[in-house]
Amino acid sequence: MAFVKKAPFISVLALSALLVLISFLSGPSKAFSADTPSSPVISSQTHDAGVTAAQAAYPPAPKLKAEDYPKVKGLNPRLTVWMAAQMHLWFAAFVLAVPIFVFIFEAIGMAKKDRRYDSTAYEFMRVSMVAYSITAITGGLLLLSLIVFYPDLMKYLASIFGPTMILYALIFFAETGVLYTYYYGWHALDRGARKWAHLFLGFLLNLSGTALMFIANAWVTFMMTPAGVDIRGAFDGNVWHAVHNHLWSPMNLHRFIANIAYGGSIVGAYAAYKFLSSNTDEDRAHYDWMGYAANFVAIGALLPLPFAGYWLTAEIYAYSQQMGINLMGGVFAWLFIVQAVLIGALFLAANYYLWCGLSRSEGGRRYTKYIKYIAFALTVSFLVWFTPHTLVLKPSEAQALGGQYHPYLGPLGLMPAKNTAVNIMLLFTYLSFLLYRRSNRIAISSWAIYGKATQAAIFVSAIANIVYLGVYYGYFTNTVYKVASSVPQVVTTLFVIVSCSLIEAAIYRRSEEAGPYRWGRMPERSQYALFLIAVTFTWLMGLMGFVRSAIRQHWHVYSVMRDASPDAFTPTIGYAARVVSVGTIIFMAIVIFIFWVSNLSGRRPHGGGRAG
Amino acid sequence: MKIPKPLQFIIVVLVVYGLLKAPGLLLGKPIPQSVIFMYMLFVVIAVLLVMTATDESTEELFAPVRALVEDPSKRLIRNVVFIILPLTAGYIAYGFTKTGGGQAGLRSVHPAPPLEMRAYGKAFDLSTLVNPLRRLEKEDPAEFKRNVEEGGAVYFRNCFFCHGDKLDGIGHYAHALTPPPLPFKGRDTIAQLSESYLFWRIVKGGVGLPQEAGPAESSMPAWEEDLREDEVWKVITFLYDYTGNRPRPLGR
Amino acid sequence: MSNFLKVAAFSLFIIGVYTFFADRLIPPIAPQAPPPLTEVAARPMTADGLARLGEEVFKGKGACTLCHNPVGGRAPLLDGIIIKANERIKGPGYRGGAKDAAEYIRESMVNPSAYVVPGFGVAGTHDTKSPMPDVRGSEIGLSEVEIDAVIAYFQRSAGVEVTVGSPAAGPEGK
Amino acid sequence: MSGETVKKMSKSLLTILLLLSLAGLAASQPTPSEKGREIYVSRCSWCHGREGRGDGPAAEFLNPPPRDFTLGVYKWKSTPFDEITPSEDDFVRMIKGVASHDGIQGWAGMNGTSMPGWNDTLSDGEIKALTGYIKGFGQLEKAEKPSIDTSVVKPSREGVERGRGLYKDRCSECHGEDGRGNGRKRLKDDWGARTWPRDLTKGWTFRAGSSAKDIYTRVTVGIPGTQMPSFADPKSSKRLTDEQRRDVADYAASLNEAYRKPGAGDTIRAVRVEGDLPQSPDDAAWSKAAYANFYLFPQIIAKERLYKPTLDSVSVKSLYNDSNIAVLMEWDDPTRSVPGDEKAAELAEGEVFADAVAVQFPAGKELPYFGMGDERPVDIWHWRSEGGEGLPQPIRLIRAKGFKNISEADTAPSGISAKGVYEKGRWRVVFMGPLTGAGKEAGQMDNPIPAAFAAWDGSNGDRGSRHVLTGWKTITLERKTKGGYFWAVVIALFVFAAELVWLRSAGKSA
Repeated sequence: MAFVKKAPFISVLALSALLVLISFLSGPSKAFSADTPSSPVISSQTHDAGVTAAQAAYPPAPKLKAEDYPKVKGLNPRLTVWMAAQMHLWFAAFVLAVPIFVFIFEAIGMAKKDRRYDSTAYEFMRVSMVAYSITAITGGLLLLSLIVFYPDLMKYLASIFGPTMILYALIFFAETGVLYTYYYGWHALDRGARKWAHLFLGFLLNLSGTALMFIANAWVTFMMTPAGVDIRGAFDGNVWHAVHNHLWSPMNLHRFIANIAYGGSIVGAYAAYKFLSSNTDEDRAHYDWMGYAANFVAIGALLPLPFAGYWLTAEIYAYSQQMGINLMGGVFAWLFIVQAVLIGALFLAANYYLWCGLSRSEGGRRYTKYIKYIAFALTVSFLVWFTPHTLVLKPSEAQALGGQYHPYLGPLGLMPAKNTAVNIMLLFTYLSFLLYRRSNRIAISSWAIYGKATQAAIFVSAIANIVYLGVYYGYFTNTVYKVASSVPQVVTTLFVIVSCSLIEAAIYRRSEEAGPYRWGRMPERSQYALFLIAVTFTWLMGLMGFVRSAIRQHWHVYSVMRDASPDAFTPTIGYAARVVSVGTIIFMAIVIFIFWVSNLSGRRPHGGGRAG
Repeated sequence: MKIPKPLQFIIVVLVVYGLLKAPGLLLGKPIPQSVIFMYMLFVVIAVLLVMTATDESTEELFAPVRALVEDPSKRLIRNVVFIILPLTAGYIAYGFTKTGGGQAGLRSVHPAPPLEMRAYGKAFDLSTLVNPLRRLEKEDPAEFKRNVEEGGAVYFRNCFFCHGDKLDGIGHYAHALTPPPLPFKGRDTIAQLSESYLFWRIVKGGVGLPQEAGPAESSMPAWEEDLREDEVWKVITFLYDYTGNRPRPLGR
Repeated sequence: MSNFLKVAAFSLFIIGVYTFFADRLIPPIAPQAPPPLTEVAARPMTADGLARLGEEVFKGKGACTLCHNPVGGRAPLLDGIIIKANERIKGPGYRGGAKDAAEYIRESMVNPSAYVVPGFGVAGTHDTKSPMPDVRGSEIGLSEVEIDAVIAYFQRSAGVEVTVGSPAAGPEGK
Repeated sequence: MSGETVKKMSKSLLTILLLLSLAGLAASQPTPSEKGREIYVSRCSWCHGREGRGDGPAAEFLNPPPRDFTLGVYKWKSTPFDEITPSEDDFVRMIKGVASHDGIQGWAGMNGTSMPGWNDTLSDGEIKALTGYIKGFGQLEKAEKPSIDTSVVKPSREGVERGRGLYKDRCSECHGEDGRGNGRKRLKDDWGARTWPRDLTKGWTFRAGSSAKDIYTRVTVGIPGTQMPSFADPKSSKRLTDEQRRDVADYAASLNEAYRKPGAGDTIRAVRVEGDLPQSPDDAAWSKAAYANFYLFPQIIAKERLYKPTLDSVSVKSLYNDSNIAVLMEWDDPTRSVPGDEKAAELAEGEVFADAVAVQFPAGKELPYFGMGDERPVDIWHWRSEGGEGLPQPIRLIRAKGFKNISEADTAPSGISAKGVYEKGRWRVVFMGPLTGAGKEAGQMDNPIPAAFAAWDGSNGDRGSRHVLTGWKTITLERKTKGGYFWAVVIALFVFAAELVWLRSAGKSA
């Protein structure tokens, strides 16, 4: 038990010490004084009009050779760093996300005076405490492996980001303090004004956590889209320039949203496991509700994620056409087929969970007959979505087709078809959710029937519009590749969601219960959908992390500092998938360990759990 | 009459499979096995999900399976099934080991082009490269026609052995080649491609294909060795002219 | 415990399916190997040699023709650049620091934004910022010798005397 | 004027107007010969030449050469020998292509030539117009004599027996004793081009059909412009009666070895044998393995190219044991080419080189380029016939990284050997070598083994890069049946155990 309480503190100390150490060790003036004369090409420049006084103070990025990379027997440098980074990112995502909805839950609990929220929030927090220390440990491991295997890169980055690293360490200390006060003060600060103070602590915790992520993001995005340095990598002296590079803002947003979705999925899996192993109805009800809420958060955060992704991709294109094409059209085109399969699986699982949820209320039976139609639409959309643009053919098939284009599948491989499919998937997932929300109520307004008819009309015309846009822009306008349909399609989808939700609220303003939600009355198999969501999220994060990093190709810092190590080549998708799988298994094992440890440290205080 | 759930399951899966197989069996345009495999995997999962969404239908779906092991009156069928199952599994395993797999290599036939290509001592940006003869089509139709004819001569002295007299990919040596030479005839061939894509494929040939497209097996020569740049453009012009196709405009 | 085993088996199965899909069901594409580290070109002994090297760099390593070509419209054409350069540096809109055509070309290569040919600037910057990268950057990575060579190539093509470099000084660089 | 008259007048006026407009329509329509010319120029002139002289841009690369229409001589016709003009049906058949008889897989045109079938491109009307235009080159009119009657041909076992002797007497001089086209004469057609007598065992390569009826037509009509005479010509000393011609056609049709016809498959199934592998092609052990047949295409990928091949297919068998693999290659070659041999020189096109054959394996895990590898090397087992009868025949082991980067290794340590036999127009060569492959690390020759084949006909000037070849094929080693049963039993037991566990748990819950 002592270990559990001390571990965060120890690891925080270790990490901070490491950070401070390297940021001091690699002060710009010291670290490169010996290297400067050894770059004759640059120093012999006489015609450069752009050389400023600041550049003279900062040397260019070092040009490395394969010998400059230390070797440790038995360890593959890239694999070691990759694993450490991946572990750190998974745990970091988890511990950043949990406080966000712990904060939200605590606030909702205060507003609704529902102790159920508060006790759930506390339980999440306990889980996150152990994860926090593991995050720090993996962070330390990552840093250590980087220093050991890529010392020159770290020196270069530290020469630019030194001040932010010190800031990082300071905030890290602050966050640790806030975290401890927040968690251990939970019951002490439980009533009245004290609760407000506690809530404020939660806010501070999130603020510092997010700040930490933003700082670390700057280092990562700098490596992809360097700013604040000239073409040779010489720093202009202004840290803000380097921090505020092209990808920083979209990456901050993308990671922020993704973390919430990810945290939700992990908590959902936790709740699912507890549900399966509950012995009492009360526990079962509690964990069923927790799983539902966590899944709601996860899927809710998943929906805006593609838009943040579009922004990120657009910025990558804007920075370097080459990197953008590499990402979407080149080597990694197939990776997005894998991504499509994973996201399709997420959608199916989320819908399945909602369908199973219909059995929570007696009123849900009315809607079960629609499941097959929703499933049909989802499946067709899904199949369209992952139909590859480049078909893989056996020789005999190629012979039979006699050409490179498939007359039927060819059009489905293009962007307009995929956009159409995604929007339809979103709409039907929304429909599943709508049905679930309705399952325990009967509208009694006299005009409810008209309201529902309006909703149906909006739905049908929206789908017609989306399909029409996709087909028309995709195949009947001259430019096959034009994705002109995507914006009006998304607008249509959003319109449906907003308008139908408003009408829904109006219809059910006056309603009577068709049967209460009986939390806990959920088939066991539905809980596996939550596991699938968690596993898929984890795997997907690993895969997308790989592609984000891999599009830099053979650069440490894109176009500025070249990776001259033997590992500079881009691995195949299959290899990356195997690495991600091993990582996922290790991560899952540690998470299970965390849950086990946090269970040891105290039973859940019974604060609620009654159906309400 | 209500069809029992397990039968429904089998029927739905079989019908979908039949639909996916139909283009190949009826129209001779098969959906690739790799795609069918993926499709079927998800269709089976989706059907399972629908049928297990409520307790009642789950119960009904698995009732025969459950009955098989639990109902004493079904002992005979159970024993038969329990004997047949291992034998089938064994037979499949035997089949696998007997032929040693021998799965033919998968190959993608329409790989993404590179950004840039080097040939004839120059660099070509494939995203902006246009056929220099194309503008003659409007400016000087007679000159354009002459170039097309010269392109025809280039084609019939170099390409038609494999790609065929009729530009249908069936030349008199085509039957000896795997993968088969590509056709140019038809609206779904070169009309889908820009001329810069053709330029890349002709100049760099089979060996210039990316790995996923099987450069080791393609017998397309790298024509930069034998044809001049202008001859390549002429032959491209001919390919479009003879088949009545229009090149796809450049742009993403 | 049996719950734990079931969940673990389920998770492993899901991971297995994803791995199998990514590893086996999509074609194995080996991404391109990193390009070899380029050596700094040795300075040719004669002006002709320099111009020849320049042509090679212009059409090859420098990737200049990717943009400076008649079809893309992404960059001004460079035929007759010596004459155009002499006109431009005397023009009223010129803000750069070049005194002659050779300096102008060098300036355009290493500091493209010093003067942007009207109509070819980054959109929205009113021709104050050039989309062209500094040719010494790592993506192109021209050495001093290669920059000189490109200038020599233009001068030789225009039929004027090659003024850059000091061929007599012998090979430079590593 | 009465109403009647007005009606009549307007009626006739209408008729005239109608006729006039029809005439106008007809005038704007191209005449048949113009239409024929249009089609000819766009479709045919590339090979047959603008003026029909058989000198289009492609002509110099083709064997047989494209027909010269100006002489009006056609090889494949059904009208009697003393009627120069083919029938209208003959023209349609030549242009449309013949889909009815056994031909080369996927090829709808004239077998063994580059004349495709225009069935899917030209309408019957267009073909008619085209025929008219083409006949114009040779000033041919309509054929006066009708096509010969083939309905009398009724293949029978007795006919085959009767035909055997006639064949030996009349045909074997050119077509060879066993019909493999290995004649004792050097043949030319009237345009001076070298012609090779048909290999009668390959029915699918016959230009105009391989049924007894088709052959009867050929024997009766002959092939105008070549040394294949009409055996119905009363002036000929070789004249055969109608019945005899039917018998000889029966016999010739029976020579077809359909089991050697290449299909779509590309797998050679190697059969496991206990003990030593056969060293000789005559060994009875070869009957255990089945033929895999492949088309060969001439090397037209890189210089120096071969445009006029004489070899078109190869049949392969394979056997293996614990350590070695044996590959038997059989192919028909009309000449046994021995450099320096007078007889061979007499039959050869130009200088005589040695006949040769090769099988190529990848030398690493990854598949190299099929044309002698790329940066990933290939190993080539190359056998050449020049040793002559009774002498040890030379086998070479070649390690190639592309056709420009070739090195030769010593064959002795690699343990490869080869033995070839030439008999009645057919080469049979057995290659034998270690399963691990020559110069490879152990285990690199995984199952299935990619293999590619090549052959050289020395009498056709084949040498170096001028040869015929296949792309990558695969040799699958049929596993030991013991091993197959082992896994089958293991898996079956596993499934059975799972069933028992299931049964037990069901019993508990029930």
